[in-house]
Amino acid sequence: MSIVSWVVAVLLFLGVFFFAIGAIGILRFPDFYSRLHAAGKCDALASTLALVAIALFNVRDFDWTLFQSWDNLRVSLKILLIILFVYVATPAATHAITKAAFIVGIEPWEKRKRNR
Amino acid sequence: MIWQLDLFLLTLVVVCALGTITVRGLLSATIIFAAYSFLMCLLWAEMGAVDVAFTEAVVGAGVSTIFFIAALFRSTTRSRLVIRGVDDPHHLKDQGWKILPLMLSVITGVLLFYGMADFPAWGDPQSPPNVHVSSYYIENAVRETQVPNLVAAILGDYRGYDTMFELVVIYCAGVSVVSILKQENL
Amino acid sequence: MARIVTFFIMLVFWVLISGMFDAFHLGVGVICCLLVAIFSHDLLFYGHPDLLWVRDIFKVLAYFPWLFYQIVLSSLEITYIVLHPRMLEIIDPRLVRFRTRLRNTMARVTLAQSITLTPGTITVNMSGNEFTVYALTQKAAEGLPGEMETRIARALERE
Amino acid sequence: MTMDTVFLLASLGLLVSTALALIRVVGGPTVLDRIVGVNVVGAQTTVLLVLIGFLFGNISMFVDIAIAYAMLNFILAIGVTKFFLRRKSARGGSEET
Repeated sequence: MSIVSWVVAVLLFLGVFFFAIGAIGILRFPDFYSRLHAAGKCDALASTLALVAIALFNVRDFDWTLFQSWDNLRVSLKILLIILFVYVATPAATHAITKAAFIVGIEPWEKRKRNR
Repeated sequence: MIWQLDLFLLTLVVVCALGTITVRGLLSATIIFAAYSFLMCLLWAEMGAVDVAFTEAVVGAGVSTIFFIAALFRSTTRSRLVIRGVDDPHHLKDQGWKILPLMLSVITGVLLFYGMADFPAWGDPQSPPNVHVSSYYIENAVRETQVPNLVAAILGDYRGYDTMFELVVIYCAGVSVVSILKQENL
Repeated sequence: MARIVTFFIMLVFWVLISGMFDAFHLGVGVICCLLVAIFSHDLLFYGHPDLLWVRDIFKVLAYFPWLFYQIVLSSLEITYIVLHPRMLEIIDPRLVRFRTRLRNTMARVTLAQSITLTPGTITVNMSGNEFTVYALTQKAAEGLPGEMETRIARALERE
Repeated sequence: MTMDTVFLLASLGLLVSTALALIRVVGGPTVLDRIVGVNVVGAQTTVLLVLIGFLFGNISMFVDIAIAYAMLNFILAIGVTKFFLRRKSARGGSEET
């Protein structure tokens, strides 16, 4: 395997790892608000890593004389567009859900010592 | 088709479906149904039916979920109960087996399986659709319709009238749903 | 001016998405982009009728690498917390309120998004210049608004 | 080990985390928990679609679905929460909105 392949594989598995962390996080955290931490952040980073890996792999042997290569570059730019969208959308969605929970009145979990 | 992904996805879809029908609370069921649609779309994409996957993603996961939720919030005054995931207590009395519906669905299922015996085998190259219809479409669709996508060519050109009136029906349904949901103080 | 720039951005977007380069598809693209540019150029350059935003783009681009660094940090922190066997002893969630000195709407929204993306904090509410932030640990709560506000002020505020 | 194996392993790993997130979707105590779970499932599925596109060797087609998918994931969360907010304002909520 060439060096690009190694980089792609490492980035991809890092992305999968962070996705797994996010999933475990929303299972383990004690209350709703802290689950959002795991969901929002790990997902944004993991999507970035995995999609960058795929975009990189798509243009691995770029040759500017071939039309096919330019088409691959276009597809890679589309993948990067997904990343951009994820970065705008994920915090907004997280914020919207948090606000809804706040208004509905779900109580945040707190440490026992603070409940006097 | 990649059988490892196939098996795994099917398991997840079945889990989602069971969750949808067993969970208490309509809003929860709607949300789980959205997850079901997402996974179903993935399954179709994984089997190569990209068009169906696209439709499922847009209609199943997007529009229908929003409509379900809109209908729920317009039609109940016990939103707090719904939000907490608790349903109306009167519904709980009706739990338990219903003999008549059970027998009806079992009989229908048996009849359907009986009818399936007459089908040609899966992917049989000698079956009538594969011999006559498909090959005609595959050979002539691009030349006759100028549409690069075969499924879109069949739906939009060869079955144009069918699709058109189907769209009229869907449009009427959409208009009526919107007009019902627009009424305040329902 | 904003209309023309919107038109070209939309056209680049169209070519990127469609990938068809014959006359018909490009023509349809040009018509669509023209319509969008005429009717809704004010959505893309919200509150920037002039061309001053060209200068700002580079400042905003300079802000992104720092933001990505913060996101990596926050994910690592979450990873540590999630995988810690006695997780409940580490976390100490609390609500924090503070006032920002950013006046620009765009800058405030960017601050809210960035807070959500960075270590241990989520923006719950933003009304006027008052932010309500939910922090996962005490350390994260004390670090607000901190360096981020300064950097956003440098990138997006115009005095 | 070819790149196809790498992609297959990565998608299987992604599916495992999807299964973990589904536990929260099916068993979550409140509706909002389920929405968070669906969001996570959606983000994972977006990446998974692109990966499957590579396994099929026809990525340009699958990227389009992935874009639509990412947008739908966002619209779903916004749409669901919007009804919570509107419900509150319809009852004349006194809290800041």
